[in-house]
Order: sequence, then structure tokens, then C-alpha cells
Amino acid sequence: MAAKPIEGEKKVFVTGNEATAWAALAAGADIMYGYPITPQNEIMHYWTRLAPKHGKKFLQTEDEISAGFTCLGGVFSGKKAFTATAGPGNTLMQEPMSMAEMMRVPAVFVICQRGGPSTATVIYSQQETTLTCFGGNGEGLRIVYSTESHQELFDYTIKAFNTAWKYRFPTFVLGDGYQSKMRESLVMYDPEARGIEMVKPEPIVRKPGIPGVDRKPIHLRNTYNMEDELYDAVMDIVNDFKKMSPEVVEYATFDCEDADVLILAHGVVSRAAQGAVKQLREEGLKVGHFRPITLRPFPQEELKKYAKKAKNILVVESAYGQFDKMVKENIYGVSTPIKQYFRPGEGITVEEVVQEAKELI
Amino acid sequence: MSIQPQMPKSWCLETKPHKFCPGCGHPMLLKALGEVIDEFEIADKVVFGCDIGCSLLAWDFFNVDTIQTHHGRTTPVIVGIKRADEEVIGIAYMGDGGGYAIGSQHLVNAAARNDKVFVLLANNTQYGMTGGQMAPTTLPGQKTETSPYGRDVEATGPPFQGPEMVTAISQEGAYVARATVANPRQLKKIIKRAVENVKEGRGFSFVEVLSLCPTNWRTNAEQTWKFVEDDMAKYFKIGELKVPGESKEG
Amino acid sequence: MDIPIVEAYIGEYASGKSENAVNRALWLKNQGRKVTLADLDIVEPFYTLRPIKKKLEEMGIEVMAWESRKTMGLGETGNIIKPELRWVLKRPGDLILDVGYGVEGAKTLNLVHGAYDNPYLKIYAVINVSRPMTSTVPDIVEYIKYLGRVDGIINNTHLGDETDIEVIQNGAKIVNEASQELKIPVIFTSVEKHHQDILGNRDCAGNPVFYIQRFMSETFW
Amino acid sequence: MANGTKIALAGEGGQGVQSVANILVEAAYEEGKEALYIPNFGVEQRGGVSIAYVQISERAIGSPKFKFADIVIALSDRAVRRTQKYVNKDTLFVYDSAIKGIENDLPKNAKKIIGIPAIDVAKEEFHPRVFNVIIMGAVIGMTGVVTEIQAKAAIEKKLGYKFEQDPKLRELNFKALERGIDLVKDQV
Repeated sequence: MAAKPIEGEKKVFVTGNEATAWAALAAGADIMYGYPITPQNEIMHYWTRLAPKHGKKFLQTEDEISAGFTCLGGVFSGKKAFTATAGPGNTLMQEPMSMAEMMRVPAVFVICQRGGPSTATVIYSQQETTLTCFGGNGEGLRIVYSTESHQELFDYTIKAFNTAWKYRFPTFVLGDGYQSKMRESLVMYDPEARGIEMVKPEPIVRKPGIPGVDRKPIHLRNTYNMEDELYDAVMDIVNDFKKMSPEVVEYATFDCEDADVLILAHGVVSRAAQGAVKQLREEGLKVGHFRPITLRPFPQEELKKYAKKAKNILVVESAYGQFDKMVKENIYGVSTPIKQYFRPGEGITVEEVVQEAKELI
Repeated sequence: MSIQPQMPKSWCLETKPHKFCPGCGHPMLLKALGEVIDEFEIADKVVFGCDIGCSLLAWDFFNVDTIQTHHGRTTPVIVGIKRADEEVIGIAYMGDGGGYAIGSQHLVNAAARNDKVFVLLANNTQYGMTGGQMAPTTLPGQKTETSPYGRDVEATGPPFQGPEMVTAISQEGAYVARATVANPRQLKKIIKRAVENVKEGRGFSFVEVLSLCPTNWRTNAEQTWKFVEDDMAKYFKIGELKVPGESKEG
Repeated sequence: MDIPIVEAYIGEYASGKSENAVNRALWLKNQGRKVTLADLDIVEPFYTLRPIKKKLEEMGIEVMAWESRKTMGLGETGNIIKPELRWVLKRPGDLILDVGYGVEGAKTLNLVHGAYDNPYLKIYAVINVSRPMTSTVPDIVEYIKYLGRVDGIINNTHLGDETDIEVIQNGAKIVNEASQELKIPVIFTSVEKHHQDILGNRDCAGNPVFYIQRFMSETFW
Repeated sequence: MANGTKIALAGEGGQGVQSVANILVEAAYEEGKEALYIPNFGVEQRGGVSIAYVQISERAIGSPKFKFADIVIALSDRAVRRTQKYVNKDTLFVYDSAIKGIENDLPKNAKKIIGIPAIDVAKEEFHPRVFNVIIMGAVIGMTGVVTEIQAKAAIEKKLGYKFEQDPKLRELNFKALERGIDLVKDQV
């Protein structure tokens, strides 16, 4: 058994799924639960190849419902547990995800968005944004990181385990089929060697001692009897979520300060927006780009600040308005006109964003 | 009520008297389980999971760490715990709806994988907690809220044979049996063997227990026992179906 | 001690069983009698007496029902009956049983120890002609036969706030015809208090009118 | 090269376009360049047109998808039709001259259209299986995205285990690569 999955740092050229599996290892994940679905499969493939060498475990379940619930079981026993899914699998997994939300189970979910609705394509989309942020019968009390590159898949998968266990919210890495399947370079590292403090997991059931003798038995539930009782339970979670938000929120800005046109995009689409900003700035046009990295919680104040200053906003996404809705909710009160460029289930290129942005100048 | 002397040590006194209906089969079953937990002295190793349905009323029943899950999802939660922590004695407690309908895929696959957990299922021929609807185990002709003219097997199939199915798909090392609350001594013996089987790490354990629901059967005491002993026994054969390397308890 | 009044109210979903049971219990109480009101509705109990238990107790009726707060998991509606209910007939005084609906009808009374041996027990079927399942004479006849033992019929025909005298009288007529066919008497027609001035003491079929106050509109939470 | 080279490689499933793309980006990465490769997988993975999108650059690469390619290489009739949308006035459009019935489907707006006899060369001079290595040579020859030496090293890395069993294979592959470079020598 190797001492550490990754010693020091190394530059590699791999697929995103590979990067995610390595990141889970580097984060000290103990067990993965999963069910095959494209484009997520290689996370399991790499994990099952790597895990036994490091004393880690894997369980292939009968469906995504089970993958989610077994994953929660792993967390209950105090292990860093995760699962990964996509599309229809994400739909099925909402049930365990909502239990995680209610019971504050710090499970980590990696989502590799594919086309939707229904079976659709196995390729790519940003159509699981609403589902991942607000799925299930609940309030979206989840932490969602929307990544744009392999480096981020690696960084934020590690971070997801820490955030989850620190704040006890289910935490999501929202990637997509492009990121899963493409190859590009990144630097893998041992997070501790970089000075990243790794949050230790702890058992949620089976704490030391004999229940009823040395300590009280742990009785966990997600069922409530009364409206007011549930209200209190939910508001406790809401308040914790609000309290945590300023510490967790992340975003990136590109030439936003003096931007007349503010391009809004998340995930891999942000790369097209960044490319467009670069090109348009070279042409002397005042275009900027704001990218929320956490979609839950959302960097509301920060976005509002730039949205107010801009003369026009351009929302770009590979879905039909899922991100747009989120933007509107979060900049409520800002009167800057919004133009949309929606390509549900289709990749977006720099050229397209440039063209759309130019129409606003 | 002075039932205290009879209560197993592993029962949580603070939550007694329990909330099950008078005449319900669940407490009888949970008493047998409690006694087995006592006798093996495993309260600190057990993680007890309960389903939605009347089984969820057991969420604070024991002096044992307990997780109340979603309908049908107790098996995967307990399997997940067991896979992450091999020392756990995982017990998934559910009704016939949770085990044979909404959670059947989990039962089938946990059995097929020979997960070393104990699935304990109370069969009372209907959905008790939602108001007495038809379940996979409802007897032919039995009236329920969703089979108001009696279960029509042509349209809805015959009573589900759970242990028989698990026997067919389970692996070497699995323990499978059907018990009844009408025979408490045998019930306890069977639960004990099922717990021992997972405790020893031999394999999957599955026990279906014929239970009582006078509330939804609308039966008095005499009719209740007659229903379980005569009517249910006609369709559900009591005894051990699979025992790792040993003779069966008939 | 005089003869106790023991009445069980059964009937179709939302026929008005609980409403009548509550009003009957209050009426008996106002006659200076000791009354216990017992919740035997085990199909949809979350929508019956539980939420108004406290209020009724303040009005002097003993209510035997779970309090929602004490019934973990009954968010799944839950039809757990209280253990004391089994022995409710042992209590002194009058007893009004709110049985609720369900395919087994009056069979639910099996759950009350000694119910069928009790010489005072009357089982009343509550009928609202405005409900689709019991809107015609043949429907009512078939439905009441299906319930098992029924000792009397209560005409509770109404349309909520839209109830007018015509609705009530039409119900009385239909229920009366069904009653004759079944050879089961109509015990009374129940009507909301504010119709009293127009309707008087008898409906068009000659049945006594029992004036009630609506409580159950408060029970939907 | 400052803004990077965008390549769309398209062929029938089994023609090996994805492995060409894979070796190419591997070589670029080893050379210290930024490389990004995204296959179009999915239903077309089996029995359909297979497209590989490759970007190689000195600088960090943006969106994995691009609208227009600097070079399109189409290796079947369907691939020729399918890849037209990636062509603009700056695109070199390369196709195999053995493909029949596509004369009217070749793009009209490309910077240059180049037919190369890779299929025939593979069959006649080498072995049909090294067809894709010839293509790889052609790509390198036209773009210079990686050096010949680096390309060979990448091939060695990928197929080295086979070469060990049969050293003649190494020579076959390397010759095929050189021949591919040669095929486009005077075309650009």
C-alpha cells in the first residue's frame, strides 16, 4: 500500500474523470458507491483501479437510488464517502440527496452533466444546474461548485470533502461531459503538502461506548409530525446555510470593473466567455465576465455590484435558462437589460460569445 | 402498566410505552430482536435502520444507534454502513411494502451480493401506516382500501413470496427464514440465528415475520390470531428456508 | 345511572361523520351528561379530531385521540389507534365514536372491546347526497348495505357555504326513500344553525332536524 | 500558433481518428505545450462518424469546443459532409482522395482543399492498419504542432509494448508517419 496516493506535485495530462478519481484519493476519500452511467463511468473505472492499492473501497449498486443511499450509509459510519452520476441518474439520486439535506449528511456528489430532458445525449449540457442546486423536495440547502477545467475538478473535489465535513451539508462538484471526457493538463498534488488542512470525518452513529449505558443512543430521523416542528428543523438548516455562505461563496471576475457588457456564465462555458473577453478587449471593447464558482450558495452581492455598473448583461449557458433564472433571482432590483444566449445540450464557442456580445455594443 | 420486568435491556425505557397500536405485531417482533441483542451483548455494534411505514415508529425504540431512512431505502443505507465499517452489525427493519414493493430492487441485490446485513421484514399483508392499502403480500380476496372488492389475483398477482425469492437468489452463507409472531419461541430462535449469521460474517440474513395488524384488519383478538394462523399460514410457509451448513429449524 | 348513549358514526370519505359526532357529543354535554368522544378514524386520522382535541376538551368533552405532536411518523398520515381506545366502553357515561371511512365500514368496531355485545350501541351511517358516491337512492342503498350493520341513517346533505334549503330538502327526500327501501330509520337531518329560522324542526320528509355548528373546517392542518 | 491550432479529425468508427488525436495531444503535452482533446462520443461512437476535436497551443486553452477549425481532416464520405460546418475562409480542408462521390460536397469556402492518397498508400506501401499513422504524419506535416521526434516518442509510448514483441512494427509505424508528413510536404 502506497503511503500517499500523490507525493508532492505532478503535472499530468488526463481526462476529467481521471482527475476526479485522483482528487478523491488525494482528499482521503474512503469509499465510493456508484452505478454506471455515461459520461461518469471512468470515475468509477479509475477509482476501482486505484482504490484497492490504497486500502480504499468501492461498491457498485443496483441503481442510483441505492448508490446515493449507500453513500449516505458510508458517511453515517464516519467515512469520507462519495458517488458520481449524470442525467437520469442524477434525477434518481435526488431522493438520497434530499435525505442528506434534511439530515445534514456530508456526502460528496460529483455530477457529470449530460443532455436532457430524459435520456437525451450522453455528451454534454448544463441542464442539470437546477436539479443539482434545487432538486428533491426541499430548499436547495446544498453546496454546489461548478467547475470549468481539470485543474478545478481536482481542486474542488478535494475542497468538496472539506467543505462537506466542515459545514455538514451535502456538497456537489458540478462538472459536465466535456470536462469528464476531454484531456487536458493539470497539476495534481498532495493537498496537505500544499498546506491545505484536511477536515477529519467522524462517525455519526456508533460513537464510542455502549448506547443506553455509557451514553444516550443516537436516534436519527427525517420525519416530523407537526408543521411548527418541521418549520423549526428546516429553519435551523436554513440559518446554518446562511451563516456558512459568506465563508463558502466563490466567484471569479474577468475585466468586470469597467465593463459595459457583462457576460455571465458558469462551468465550462465560462471558458468561452473568458476567451471572448480577451478577444474583445484586444479590439478595445469594454467587455467583462463574471463567473460564480459556487452556484449554491450564490455570490449574490458580488454579482449585483458588477451587474449594476454594466450597461448590458449577456447570460450564456448550455441550457434553456436554468442559470438565467438563478441570475435574475440574485440580481433582483438591478435594472440592467439582460440578453440571453441559450444552447441547451450544446457546447458554446468563443466565436459565438464574441458575436453575441458585439451585438450589445 | 408494569411491563417493565419483561422489557429487554436494549429497549429504550424513555420512549416506552411505545406508539404501536394495541395488538400490533411489531412490538412482539421487536421484543424478540431486543432479547437477541441482549443475549449477544451487541448493543454497541448494532446499527438499526428503520423504514417508512409503521416500522418507523421503532426509530427511538432501542438503546441502539438508529437511523430512520426513506421508504424502501433502509437496506441500501445499512449496506452502505456495513461496507464502510465492517464491524457493524447492520439490521434493516421494514414492512412488506418497503421490502417487496418500493425497495424490492435493494432486497434483491443485497441478497445477490451477499451483503452481510440482516433484513428483518414484518409482513402484515397491507400498508398499515398509510391507511390499509393493498400490498404485495395481501391475500387473495382480502379487502383493503385499494382493493375494496377484495384482491383480484388475476389483476394484481398472488401474495408475494419473499423468503422463497431470496432463497432462490441468495448465496452460500445466507440465512433465510419465515417466522410468525404466533410462535414467539421459534421467532426468537430464528431472529437469533439470523443475527448470528451476520455477526459471524457468514452472509446475508433475511427473515420475514408474519405480523399482526388488528387495526387495519378490523379484527378483534380472536379474529386477529385466526387471520395470522389460518389465513396467512395458507400462503406463507413458516420455517427456515436456507441455513449455512446446518439443519433447518422447521 | 340512566341508560348510556353509545353511538358510532360511520360513512363515506368527507360525508360529515366527525362533524356530526362532535356536535352530538357537545349536545349531550349541554344536556348535563358526561361524554367521551373517541377517534376511531384510522384511514385518514390526521384530518379528523386530533387538531381540535384541545379545543373540544376545553368545552368539557373528553376526547380520546392522539395528539398530533405525540405521534412520530404520523406525518405519513398514520393510523395508529390509542391503546385506551380498546377499552373505551368500560368508561362511565355516554360514548360517541367517530369511526371514519374505509372499506370495512362498521367492522372497525371490532377494535373496541365488547362493542358488538354492547346493548346500547347504535351505528349511524352519515350520508351527504352531494357526495358523488352517494347521490342517488340506489347508490345509497348499495353503499349502506356494504357497510355491514347500520342502525340508523343521518342525512347530512350540504354543499358547504353554498348550501341552501333546496339542497337540504332534496337530500332529505332522497335519503328518506333509501331509508324506506333499506328499512333503516332516518335518525335526523343535520343542518347548520343559520338555516334554523327557515327550516324549523322537521325536514320535508318529516325527520327531526339537528342543528350543528361546523368545527371540522379547522382540522385541515 | 499564438492562438493555438484547432484541428477537427473525422472518420468512420474504426478508422482510428480518436487514437490519432490521443497520440497527437500526448506528444504536444510532452513537448510542453497546452493541449486539449475532446472526442465526440455517444451514439456515434459505434458505427457512426467519429470526430475528434483537438487544440494545441502555447497558451492556456479556452473553450473545448470551437466553431471553425484551422484544419479539418475528413476520412470518409460521411465525414466530408459532416465536417463542412467547421470550415471557414482560414481552414485547410484535407480529405482522402480515394473517397468516391463527394466532389460536390467539398466545401467551397475553405482556404485550401487538399486531397491526399492515404488510404491507397497504406494499402499499397504499408498495411491498412497504419492508415491512421499516415494521417497523423499529414497533420504534423501541415501544422507543425509537434515535432516528428516527439510524435515518434508518443507512438513509442502508446505502442511500445507491441513493438517489443515485434520490432518490425516500430519501423512500419515510423515509416508510415514519415510518409504522411511527406504526402503534404508541398501542399501548404
